[in-house]
Amino acid sequence: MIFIVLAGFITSFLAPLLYRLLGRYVYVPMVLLPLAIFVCLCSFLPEVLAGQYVQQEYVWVSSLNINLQFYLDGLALFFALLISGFGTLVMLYAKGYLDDHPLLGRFYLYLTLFMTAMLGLVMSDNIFSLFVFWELTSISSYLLIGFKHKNETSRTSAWQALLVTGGGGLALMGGLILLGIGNNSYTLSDILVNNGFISHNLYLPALILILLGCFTKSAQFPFHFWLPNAMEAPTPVSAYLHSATMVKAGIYLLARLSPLLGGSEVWQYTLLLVGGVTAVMGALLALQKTDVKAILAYTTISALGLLVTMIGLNSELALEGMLVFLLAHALYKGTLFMVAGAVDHSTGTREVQELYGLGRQMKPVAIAATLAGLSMAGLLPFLGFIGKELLYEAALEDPAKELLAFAVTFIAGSVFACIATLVGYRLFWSKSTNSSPVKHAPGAMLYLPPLLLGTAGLAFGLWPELLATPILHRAAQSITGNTELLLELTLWHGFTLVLGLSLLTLLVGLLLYRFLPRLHQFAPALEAIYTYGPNNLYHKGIAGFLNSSRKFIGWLQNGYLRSYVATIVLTFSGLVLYTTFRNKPELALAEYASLLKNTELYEIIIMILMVAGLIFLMNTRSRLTSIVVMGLVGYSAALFYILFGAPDVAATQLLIETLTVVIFVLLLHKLPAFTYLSHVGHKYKYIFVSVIFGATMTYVLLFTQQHAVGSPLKDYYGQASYLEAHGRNIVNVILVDFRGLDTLGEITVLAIAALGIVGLLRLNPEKGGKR
Amino acid sequence: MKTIILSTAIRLLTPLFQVFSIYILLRGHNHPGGGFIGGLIGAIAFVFDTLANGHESTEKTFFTLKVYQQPRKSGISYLQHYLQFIRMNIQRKKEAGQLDVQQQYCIQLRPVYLMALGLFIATISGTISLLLQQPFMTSQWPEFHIPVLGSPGTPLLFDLGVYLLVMGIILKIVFTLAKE
Amino acid sequence: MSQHLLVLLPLLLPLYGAILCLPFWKRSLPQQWVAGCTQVCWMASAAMLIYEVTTTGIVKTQIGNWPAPYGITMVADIFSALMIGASTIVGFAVYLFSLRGLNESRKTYGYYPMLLLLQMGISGVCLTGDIFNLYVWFEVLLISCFTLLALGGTKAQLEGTIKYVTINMLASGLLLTGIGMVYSLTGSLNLAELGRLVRQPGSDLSLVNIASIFFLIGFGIKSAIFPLFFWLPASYHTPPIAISAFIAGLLTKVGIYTLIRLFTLVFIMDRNFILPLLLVLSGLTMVVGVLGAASQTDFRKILSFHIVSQIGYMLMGLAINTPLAIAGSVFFILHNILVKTNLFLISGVVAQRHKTFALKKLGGEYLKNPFLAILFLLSALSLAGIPPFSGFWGKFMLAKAGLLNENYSIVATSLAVSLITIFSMTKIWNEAFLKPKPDNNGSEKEVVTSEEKQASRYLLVPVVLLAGIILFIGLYAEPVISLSIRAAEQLKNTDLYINAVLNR
Amino acid sequence: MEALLSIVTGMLFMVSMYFILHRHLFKLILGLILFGLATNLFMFVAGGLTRGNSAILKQDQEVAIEPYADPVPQALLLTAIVIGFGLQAFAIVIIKRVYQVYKSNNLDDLANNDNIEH
Repeated sequence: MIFIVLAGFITSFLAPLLYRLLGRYVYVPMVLLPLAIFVCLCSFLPEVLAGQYVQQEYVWVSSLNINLQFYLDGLALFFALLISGFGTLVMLYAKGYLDDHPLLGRFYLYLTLFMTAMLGLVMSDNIFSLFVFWELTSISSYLLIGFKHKNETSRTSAWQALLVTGGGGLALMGGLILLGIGNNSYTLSDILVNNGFISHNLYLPALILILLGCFTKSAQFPFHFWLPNAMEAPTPVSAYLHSATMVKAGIYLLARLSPLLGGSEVWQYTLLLVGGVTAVMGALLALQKTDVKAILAYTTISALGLLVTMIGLNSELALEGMLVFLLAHALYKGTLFMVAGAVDHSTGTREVQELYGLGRQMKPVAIAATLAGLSMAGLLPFLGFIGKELLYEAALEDPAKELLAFAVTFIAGSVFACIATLVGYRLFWSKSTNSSPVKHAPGAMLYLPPLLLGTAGLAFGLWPELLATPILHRAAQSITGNTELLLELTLWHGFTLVLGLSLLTLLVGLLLYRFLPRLHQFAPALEAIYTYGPNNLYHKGIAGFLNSSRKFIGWLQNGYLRSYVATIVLTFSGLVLYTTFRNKPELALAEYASLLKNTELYEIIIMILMVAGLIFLMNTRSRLTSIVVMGLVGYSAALFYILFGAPDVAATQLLIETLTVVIFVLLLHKLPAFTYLSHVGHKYKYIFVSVIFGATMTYVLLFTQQHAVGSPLKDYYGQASYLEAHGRNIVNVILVDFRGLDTLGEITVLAIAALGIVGLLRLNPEKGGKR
Repeated sequence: MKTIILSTAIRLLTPLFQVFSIYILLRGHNHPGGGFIGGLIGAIAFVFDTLANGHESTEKTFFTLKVYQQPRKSGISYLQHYLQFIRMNIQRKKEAGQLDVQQQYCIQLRPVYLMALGLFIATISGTISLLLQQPFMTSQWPEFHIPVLGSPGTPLLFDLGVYLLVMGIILKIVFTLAKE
Repeated sequence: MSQHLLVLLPLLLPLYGAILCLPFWKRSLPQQWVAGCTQVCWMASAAMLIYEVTTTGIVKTQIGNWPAPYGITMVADIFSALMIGASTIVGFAVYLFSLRGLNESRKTYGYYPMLLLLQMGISGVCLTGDIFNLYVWFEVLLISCFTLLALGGTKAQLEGTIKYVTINMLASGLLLTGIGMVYSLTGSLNLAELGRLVRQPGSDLSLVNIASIFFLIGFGIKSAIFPLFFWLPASYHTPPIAISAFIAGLLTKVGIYTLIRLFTLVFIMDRNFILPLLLVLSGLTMVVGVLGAASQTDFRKILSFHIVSQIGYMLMGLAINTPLAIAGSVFFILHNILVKTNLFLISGVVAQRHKTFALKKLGGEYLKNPFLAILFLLSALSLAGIPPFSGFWGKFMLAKAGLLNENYSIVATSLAVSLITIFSMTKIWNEAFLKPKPDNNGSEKEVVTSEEKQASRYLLVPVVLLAGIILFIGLYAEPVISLSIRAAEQLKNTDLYINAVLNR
Repeated sequence: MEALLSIVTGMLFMVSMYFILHRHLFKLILGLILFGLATNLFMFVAGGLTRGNSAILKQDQEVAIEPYADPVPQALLLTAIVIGFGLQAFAIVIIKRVYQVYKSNNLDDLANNDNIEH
């Protein structure tokens, strides 16, 4: 299976190259790839249909236990076949749709990348290889949605999709890690065996995070808003990503994990509620839209909601129904999207108000649309019918949640019927005096794929036992774990309550269709509500976030050096004082009580000199005097060093101080006249900061002195200085021998400083201002 | 500051300071002093000279070597030519007028070269021991003794490097600043 | 090769390179050659060191052959060897970039020797086993940074440098006082000896705890953690790319390296105080950094603020302080060094064509230069931690360690921050690449000469090199991750280090 | 004695910080230099004070005999002073260049880098 994934990745990255080589005919290899994958996957069919599964493992990042583990059971194979089969048709369709687009090569890159990621996702047996593919789908769909990159709305929509699904992805990551921790394994097939996770204390956070991931991906309320916006993408993308594959990734994961996570109240009610709300809301919003793609997008949301509701019901029947409906939906929605694209391509518009009676001009497309519409409406010989029947059955099975599930299914179903009539009938067959003008008839590449899909919907409906039943049976089995379960798909159940409900749904749908124009008129009045919708909240949220962060950063990083320094110093002092308070080291103040006990007079004089110098420095306004006084303070420090047995340090200090003064003097006459600047307004604040800092340092210094220990280094150097290092001046021996490396570093610092100074003085911005 | 007496006095004192700075360098291992202080003292002498006389004058006096050159006459072997070349440069004050000097150019001892040399000496003094399969900067003390120095071990070499480098750096900084 | 030489080569090679550059002062061509050879040798030496460290364990040499607590020890474990390895790669890439990406005058005024000495400083910091020596190497690092930042002396550069210099001198002062404290309280400067002393039963640690704050703040400033990071966004976007890319890629990470080293080896006694403190700081650093990035509209400023944000992640690993967490930090540091440098280089390539870093004025690169677009996307996604690129692994390890250690809030923060990282990375992508180039009313048409075109093609070489490595450690993460895990185990098992250095 | 010296060191820190926080460029550099001085003093005082006896062996000694000043802080201090000098010299030149370019003494005029452009 890794070869499927690898082949996908390699081919996708070859796409731009192939485009350069083959020009428009790049589609040939790109169509052949999914076809080959499809065939290859079919070769697994016998095994899987026999109730076995295929498992493969390749070492990847073994130290984190993230390996490329693949697992092909019924569910995975079902999805994989769906993805690759659809992929073949979409690749073909894309050729027809984007025929002479200059970036066709890149388009195929993204699309194939996406398909491969999706395949990897459903086949993964390791939750993190699954996650890797999951994120890859987000990224590639981002690139696909933003494919018309010169368009601003296209860019923002893509961005929105990425942020929403990416955010969900991060939540999912957290959830999966918790899942891994709770189950002590990353291998899905191992984890799923563990039944006790529901009572684990990590269950709830893991569940919430994983649900967040799935809901964002599958466009559940309140994260649904990115999907209609994503209709900015070229239609092949919408047909592929937003009807059949990417949005189903969330559904897939929910289904996959339902044996492990399902069963708890939280799971059931969250899914029912979120799914229900999404289904109803999507259906209602679909009624108000006039753009064909938008209508289809909202019905997709609704259908996704329905699927989630079914998973929430968590009964075997519901899960079976979910799978059947998923297949049916994929078939008809894919068709309809492609149809919409073909119509758009030929007429240049997607507004339903402007489109009438296209049937004669584009017959194949019309036939496909009708087939799909009939399936969507849930009419008798189609797979859509079977799907809806099963949904009703499942909804009515559980008395506790009967009403909710039923209502959701009913509302969504009727709207689907209505929309189906609109798209499958009115656009093509309605008798109108002025049928919309068609610029050019769609080519074979534009109508063959939808036609094929539409027919498939019919074929699966007519002979469900032929293909759909066995694979769906195994798929359902992988979710429920019940091997005895026998999924029976039959077209005709006899005259039951469910059939009646089906008919009722249809009726209501037609009624809705009748009043659709009024609903459309009514739509602008509802605009006000959208102000509070999630989409607007998203945009306002982003804007507000940017605004407030700009303000916050503008305040924090305000450009004033002194406020930076003050913040740092206060942090430092605060932390030091807090640590002192926390550790309470002993400070024997008594020892210091007689401050002057063993102080010599000359020492006091030097200290007074220093302090006086400092005070003088604070007050003087002359530059020259301040330099000289500063030099004096430095000299006094040097005197201290002499007094306390450090002649080398003292000499160095003296010389350095002299040099500093010299450098100052050399520069001084180049500086502009000294202007006096006071601390404006904040003087006392800064005095406060300085005093705190000085006090902290004094405090620390007092502590340190009291707790000083004798150093073994001193003794060692005292012993070894002459005998081993042949020098009597221990300080010098340390500098050139014991710790010579320090000195090497030190002179390097000096050398760099000199080079820097030269560069700074010689290289003027007039000469070298170029960046 | 540019009084003649001061500038002349400083000019005369500068070489003295250099000798003193080398003395400080050499005694550093056993008494207060060392490469760093020595280098600083030596540099400060030049710095004062710069302050008093200007950097051009300092550079010209102390860091420039005038070299006279003459093309090789035919019939003279290379050895003879170079001997003549050296003699010519040593006795240049006396003979400059008499020799038919073809070219005269200046070798400037730029402070950057001093820096590079100093850094190089310091580093190489450490590297010697690496080549002897010992840790970096392991001191090597040769057996022989030099009258003033005692045994000239690698730490002294290191100190010399520091001395040169410090001198080079200070001169570089001060000359650049003075040029501004 | 003897251990003594092996450990010191990464330090000595750049030093000799710089010394060789000096005689060719003001002549950039020979300097270029010398620097190039040095970079290659430096890489080779780092590779040898990594090999040696991974096969035989911790290697060390006692400078001057003085026994351990008395002389200076240079010691390399896996972490430091990996750091040097990453620096050498980045150094080589930046060197390649500088050949065409830096103007001649800057090259003549000592760009190459300064860069080499900066690299020497990095090696020194990573290798040294002595706390004062650490300070010295840090100063080497800093002063070379100062000079490089200011090299060229444009207005913005000077302003940035002033802030950088002031705050970092403050940091150095605090470090120095901290070292003074540590010496007088313990009587030792050797890191391993310090680690041994503080672990001895009965030693009074209250003051060492206070000293640890000095180091936390000092190195915290250098690694730009939350309330101390101001100098970074103020200065990193000012110098030319060949300078800022290197500094941005490495400097703060070296700071974090030191924090990790010190706070695993020496200052770990007061776990109940230091670790929560670090945790809070790391969270705040992440958040504030990413907010800054989100609010900026300049290519390099966004990247600069992201450095701050990612420092938070690295600190997070230290704060969680389990082997996995530290391994996460190690991996994150390595990955970030490469990615951040590459992003800066890419910004340089883009700016070289458009003569600006302002996102408002950029655009159209997606069509004009698809190859560069791919390289950027790869690095940006890697930075944002999208799998399977390298950033993901670091994020994953940290998140897992945090969740295992029940630090839920920091993990939540880190994931949220990661979303905003995606946000601002895609902002750059949207603005500089996807968006059509806004025409400046046709007034100033940019004339791209063929020479410039060729130069910008050449500039892609280092970008491709780095992107290739990033891709490699993303897709084939196992070797680096297992090395990080081993490095973390070495860091956590301090006895290994102490015994190796003290020869016990 | 030690206590007094500690207080003086603290005052040095205080004054230097006050100068660093000043918005005058010249004061900033004074502050940085004083700060360096203060850290050096801190280091010296923290390392312990020994009156008079420097760490130099007399001609007849082979090993040092107590009491003598601890040579280690002195050596560190020497290194630190020199490094500090390098940094300060660079800082002084930077300040000079800033004067030249900005024609201003006021640090508050140097707040352009951090502006957020819209």
